[in-house]
Amino acid sequence: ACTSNEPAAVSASSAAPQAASAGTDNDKPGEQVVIGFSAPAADHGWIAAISKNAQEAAKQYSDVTLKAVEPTNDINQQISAVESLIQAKVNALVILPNDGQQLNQVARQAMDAGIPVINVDRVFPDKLSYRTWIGGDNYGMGVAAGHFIGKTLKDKGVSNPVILEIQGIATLPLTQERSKGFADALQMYGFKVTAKQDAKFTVESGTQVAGNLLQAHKKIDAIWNHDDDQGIGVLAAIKEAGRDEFIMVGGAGSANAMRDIQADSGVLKATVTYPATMAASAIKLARLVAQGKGMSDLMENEVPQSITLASQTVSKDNVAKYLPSGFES
Amino acid sequence: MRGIVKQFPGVRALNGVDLDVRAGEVHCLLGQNGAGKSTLIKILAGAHQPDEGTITFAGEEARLTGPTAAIRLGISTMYQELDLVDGLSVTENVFLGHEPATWGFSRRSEADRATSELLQRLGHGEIRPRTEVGRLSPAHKQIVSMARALSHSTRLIIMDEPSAALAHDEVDNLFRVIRDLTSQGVAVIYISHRLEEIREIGDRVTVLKDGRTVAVGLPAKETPTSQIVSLMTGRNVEYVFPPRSSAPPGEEILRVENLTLPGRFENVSFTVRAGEIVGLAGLVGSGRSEILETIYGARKGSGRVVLDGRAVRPGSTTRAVRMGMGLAPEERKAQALLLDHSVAQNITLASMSRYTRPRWLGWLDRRSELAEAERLSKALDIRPPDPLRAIRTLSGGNQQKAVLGRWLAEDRKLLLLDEPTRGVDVGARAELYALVRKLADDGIGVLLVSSEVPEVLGLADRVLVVREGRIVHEAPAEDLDEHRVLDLVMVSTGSASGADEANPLEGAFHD
Amino acid sequence: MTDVDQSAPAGPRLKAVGARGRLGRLGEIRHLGLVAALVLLAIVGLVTRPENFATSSNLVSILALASTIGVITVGSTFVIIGGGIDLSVGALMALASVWATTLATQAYGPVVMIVCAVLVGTGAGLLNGFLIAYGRMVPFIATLAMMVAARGLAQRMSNQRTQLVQPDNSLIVDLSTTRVLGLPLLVYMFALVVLVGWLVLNRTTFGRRTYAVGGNPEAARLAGIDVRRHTLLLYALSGLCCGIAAVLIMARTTTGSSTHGDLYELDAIAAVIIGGTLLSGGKGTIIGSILGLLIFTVITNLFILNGLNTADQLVAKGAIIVAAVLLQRRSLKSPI
Amino acid sequence: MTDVDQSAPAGPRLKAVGARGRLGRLGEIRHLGLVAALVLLAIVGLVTRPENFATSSNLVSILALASTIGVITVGSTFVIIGGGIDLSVGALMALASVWATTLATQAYGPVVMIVCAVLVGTGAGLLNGFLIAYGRMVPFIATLAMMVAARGLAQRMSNQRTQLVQPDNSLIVDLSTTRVLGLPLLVYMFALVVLVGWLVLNRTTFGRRTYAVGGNPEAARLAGIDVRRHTLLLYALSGLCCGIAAVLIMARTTTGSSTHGDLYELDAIAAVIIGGTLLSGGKGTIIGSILGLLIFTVITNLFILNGLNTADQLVAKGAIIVAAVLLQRRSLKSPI
Ligand SMILES: Nc1ncnc2c1ncn2[C@@H]1O[C@H](COP(=O)(O)OP(=O)(O)OP(=O)(O)O)[C@@H](O)[C@H]1O
Ligand SMILES: Nc1ncnc2c1ncn2[C@@H]1O[C@H](COP(=O)(O)OP(=O)(O)OP(=O)(O)O)[C@@H](O)[C@H]1O
Ligand SMILES: [Mg+2]
Ligand SMILES: [Mg+2]
Repeated sequence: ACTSNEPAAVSASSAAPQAASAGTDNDKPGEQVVIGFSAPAADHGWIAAISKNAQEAAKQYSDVTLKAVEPTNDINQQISAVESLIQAKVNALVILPNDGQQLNQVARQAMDAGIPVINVDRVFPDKLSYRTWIGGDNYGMGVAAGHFIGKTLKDKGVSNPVILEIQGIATLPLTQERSKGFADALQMYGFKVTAKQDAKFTVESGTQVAGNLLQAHKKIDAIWNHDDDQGIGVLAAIKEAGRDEFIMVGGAGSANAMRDIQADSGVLKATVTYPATMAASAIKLARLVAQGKGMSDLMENEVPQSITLASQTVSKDNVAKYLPSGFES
Repeated sequence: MRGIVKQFPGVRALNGVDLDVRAGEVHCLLGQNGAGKSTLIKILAGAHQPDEGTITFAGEEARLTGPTAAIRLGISTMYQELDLVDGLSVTENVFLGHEPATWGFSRRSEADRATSELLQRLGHGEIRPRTEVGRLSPAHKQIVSMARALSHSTRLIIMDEPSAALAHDEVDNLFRVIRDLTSQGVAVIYISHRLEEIREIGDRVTVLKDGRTVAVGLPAKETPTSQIVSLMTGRNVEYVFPPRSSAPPGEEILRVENLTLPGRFENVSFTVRAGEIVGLAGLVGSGRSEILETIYGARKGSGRVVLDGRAVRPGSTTRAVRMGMGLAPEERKAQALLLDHSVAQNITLASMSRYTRPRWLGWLDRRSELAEAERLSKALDIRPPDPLRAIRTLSGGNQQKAVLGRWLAEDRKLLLLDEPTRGVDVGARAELYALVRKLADDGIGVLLVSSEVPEVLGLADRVLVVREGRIVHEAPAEDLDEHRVLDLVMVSTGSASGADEANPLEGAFHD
Repeated sequence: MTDVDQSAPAGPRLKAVGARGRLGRLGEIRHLGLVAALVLLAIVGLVTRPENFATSSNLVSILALASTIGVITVGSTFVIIGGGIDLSVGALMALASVWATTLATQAYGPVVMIVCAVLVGTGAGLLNGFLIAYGRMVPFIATLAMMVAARGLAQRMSNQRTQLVQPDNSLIVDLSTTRVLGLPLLVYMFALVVLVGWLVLNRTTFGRRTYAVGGNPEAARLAGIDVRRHTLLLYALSGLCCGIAAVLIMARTTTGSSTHGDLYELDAIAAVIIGGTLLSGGKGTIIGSILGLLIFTVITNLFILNGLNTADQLVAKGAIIVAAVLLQRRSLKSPI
Repeated sequence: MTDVDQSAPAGPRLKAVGARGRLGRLGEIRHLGLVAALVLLAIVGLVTRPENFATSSNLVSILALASTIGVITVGSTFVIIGGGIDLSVGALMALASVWATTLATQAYGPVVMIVCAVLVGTGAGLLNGFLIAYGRMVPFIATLAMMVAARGLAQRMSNQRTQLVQPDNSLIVDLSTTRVLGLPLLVYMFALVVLVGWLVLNRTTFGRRTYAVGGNPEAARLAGIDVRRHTLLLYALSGLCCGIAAVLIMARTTTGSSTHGDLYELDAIAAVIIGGTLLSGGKGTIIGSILGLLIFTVITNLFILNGLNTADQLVAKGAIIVAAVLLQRRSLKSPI
């Protein structure tokens, strides 16, 4: 909720569309456009924030009608949902697919039918399937977390540290990219991940997995948890076990995690962002594309083909700056 | 009960029935299969609601809105179909619905004690109150059902064919209990198809026919059998067994050698010839049903079974059927019927591949299947004569006929009949006897188990007496009479049992 | 299941049968309620989205969505009528799709891929059946174990990645994109599976035995039916359907993935049960199951068209299911 | 369910029972296989992770993990023995946890929160029971509808956010952090629920009637038991357990969330079935269910201790379930 305001507080990550709201011509009402929107089921804080940001961004414009279809976690249904949007002849589509590869074909159909597709986050393998891609930098997120942990442990002079990783959903490509970035960054410090488990992005399975992991490792130096939402559960398990000998880094950047970091009362020392604001940006992009406008801060006449948002490390030092952009889990 | 009418979809099961029962009497309810006896007593038990008619109990008009209402009035019921819960213990079944309890906690030892007493009174102290009911034999279940009826303080007990699952000595026990009850002023409604029982225990008789009362309050002892039978059936039925064939029996069709099922029966050996009916007589629990089931492959025992010169693979009913056997099992509801399916489908269940073309595809020719089912249900006089009716809605006796019909659809070499006339009325019984005899005359071997000794003696050519899992006597039926069989059957249940048990393998085959 | 509801309505239905003298009618009458529910949903669709709902493209879209899970539902109907349950269907479909889309398999071309998917499904189904019929495991547990293991295996094989159908093998994708008389090929495949399933269940001894095995296994055994072998075959059949469904999902998504078919087991069972099949076996129809499935699919479609948010959708879905079933009850009780 | 396995072994067992003459023994014997499976798992744990597995903190952790779903399992055992099934348990727990953690509720303090969770669970359970007993809906469908609707409602109430237990109400969180004799309070709560459940099932008329209602509803009706009211109460009881479980999950995760209890229905049913309860009702034990649940929990614990990846975990889990059940079968067949 706290994402679409205070553009200044948000750094380069979402600078492009935010800048647009600073009063350029682009915000003036143009021709009426209908934007179709399809995303996975909002059973999780980050995805919920995505949907909400999209809705709110659309509401800012009098010339935009948002047509959101049933969010679902079943690929078969998402295909049907997108098909129905194509049938409804929307002017542009914003799609956050459950899986980019699996939705590729239907996105391609949309493009073939002349509907520009703004691909959010999980990328379609076929460049002909989307007009513009905007998403987070999963690899970079892993790298950021790896650097923070690597540096902190190096500074402490720990050798052979026990580093744990709690992933989200293991079968998502984004999870695999995050893990790779994390491992690559740790490599630079000569460290590696001792054990990793996946926790399905839910609070409860965060508790379960962390509860068991804490038993498996009597002494831990650092934990990277991919997702702040499930992180609530992870922290609860840590508290229940009464452990505090390690540092923890979160992921995605929820407001809640940032408040914890600010308070500096527990093991959570930092979180690496994965901006949920990208959905709002995507709606704005879709509007521009549909209306044939470019991004006024850039020299180009058109909206770029791909926009990768940077992942930032939020720690005690800079948390005040990021807190407003954190999503409520 | 006055003018009771009960309409089931498609049938008017009761069409103005009157019944009056006096305190302290045994009132017998007679009628052919499907006459409406069970329906009538279910209304009295509160299990069905009548469409018309009034019920007066102890001088007041009673509204039996449910089983609870009837029980509260002092009417307790033993239903025709066993109505026990297999997963619960004997005690829990007996006291189901009226458990002795404090604050919701059952007083278990008290209930056990009361159950023990009831069972003792019924002459079955050997049934343990904590045994799971699912593990009891049908006869024992019937006893438990009886104990349950007695566990209420009642003024009227309804018994729907209580003796169907019982053998001779159990029936005596039952009668003792009934006399006991009536002497205390309790009224009993007794339903049975065994007319000799009616004579022995009954005071008055009401006869139902096609949902109507055709005779009320006839004196049970004096009315001649022929009159009762003709009231029931509307014609004169000779209650006799068909004459034995004069031709000598043919080839040996079944040979059983040293068949053993540990803990059940041991070293059973005998033969059955084509055209011969062999009867197995014995007490409840003597292992007759299990001998049949083992021969049929439904249980896996050791020993040899040879059918028509070919050894039968143990433990496969499929093979047994393919080789030409057929079994009409003891518990029709649990072991034979697909209750929700039509009569036709139940009849053709074992023979459906006969109506396929081509056979390998298993494509059913439903017309010829239905025609065959129609033919058989007519031949067996299954009522109502509608082969497409769900078999659940038929009366017990008619269901039994369909079970027999299943094995008539296809040529068999050997038929194993376990209590084939259980619950079948007098008229149909005579027809069944004739049918079985005709099958034998056509060259089929028949192995018959029945707890009614006269039936075994009357129908079979040769009788094997089974006691505690061993064949203790073998003789032509003509050489035996009821007393002799009962003696043979019972020796060990008295004091002589100790010696027998000490040496279990001794003593087969001589007398 | 608590049978409170089973015995009572038997009567009215039977009467109709007796009167009409056709056993086949039994099924159709029972489905009146389901058809009524579908009609009601269609009316809702027409009222809320007049411009979208009744378009041919929307109907095609509904059918295409229903086809994958529809094929699975046919198999589940057999298993449930036969007194069992198959929780592994979704996972088997995923495994078959992954196996058929490994690069090694794809090298042999689309026909081998299809054969591979079908074989994998059938093989796993046979294993289910073997554990249940001969290992005497409770179906719920055996297929639960299979569900877990098959997903794991699918994840291993695919290395937890989504596997694309290669351009050389686009024949498979054509199943979903090629249209004949306006309908994609996969809808025809679905229809074919339903037709064959109906014929087998209603017109062959195999189908008849399925009812017997589910209705009273002991009676079936004593009537000479080889209950174990039959049980084995039922699960193999269900596996076969999963294999076919895998082909359809590959066509629709152009991928094989270990995440395909998530929770399909619940959807399939729900469709079968809402279609009037008893969870305890011995009773049921294919047509009912398919109608049940269509109800769920149309509900989803309506939500998509009306753009409800997830939370409201779920609440509405729950309410609609209850309403549909109560409607069906009503139609059962009425004397027709 | 295909009953292939039910009748055959009855013979030999009977004798053993008869010999001992104690029905109570039966239960224990039936659980031997489960206990053996647990012991085997423990040995695997001791061999592979000698330094971690047998520590008291790990055992506490296993119990704490088992406690939430354990409470639900107790309720499910009742429902399944009573011939029903409850698919809504996970969703009801989620709904109760969300309702109890709204800011409005939290304002009244921890006691009201607990009462609220319990009431919400029981109320929804009553609705389930009402639909099934009086609306005559098939339990599978009624509770499926409830599952969908309750999740939707939970999402609406929470606005799809995770709701934190406020610091003022940390009393609730204390249930998980406060330890008495080394065990967190919630483990005692779990034990209490199991004990009460056992007593009710085995020692009260309500419990024994549950077997009758599930095993032979018609017989139960004829014996004068109000089968409908009893069914209603069974689902209310299950809902009550979900409410209690919601309190435990709030304590453990410090949150209420619409995502809590995802797929708990499957886990709970699996534990109940593996514990020897028949899906068709009329038979089963609480102890068996809890043992079944512990097997699942220990398996997960072992996997994480040994750092298996998800895919391997799933494959191994499937295999272990099959092995455990076959082991149990074996112990059933042996004459003892
Ligand atoms: N639930 C039912 N639905 C439809 N018809 C029924 C139902 N119950 C009984 N009938 C029919 O009612 C008639 C009377 O059946 P009932 O069971 O009372 O006969 P009965 O006299 O007890 O026969 P039997 O001696 O064979 O037990 C039969 O025609 C039977 O088919
Ligand atoms: N399924 C079973 N489980 C346990 N015990 C059984 C089972 N079936 C039969 N028995 C027991 O085995 C013994 C032999 O029973 P069986 O039914 O073969 O005797 P029967 O002579 O046919 O008597 P009945 O007249 O009751 O049919 C009895 O003591 C019975 O209690
Ligand atoms: Mg009768
Ligand atoms: Mg017998």
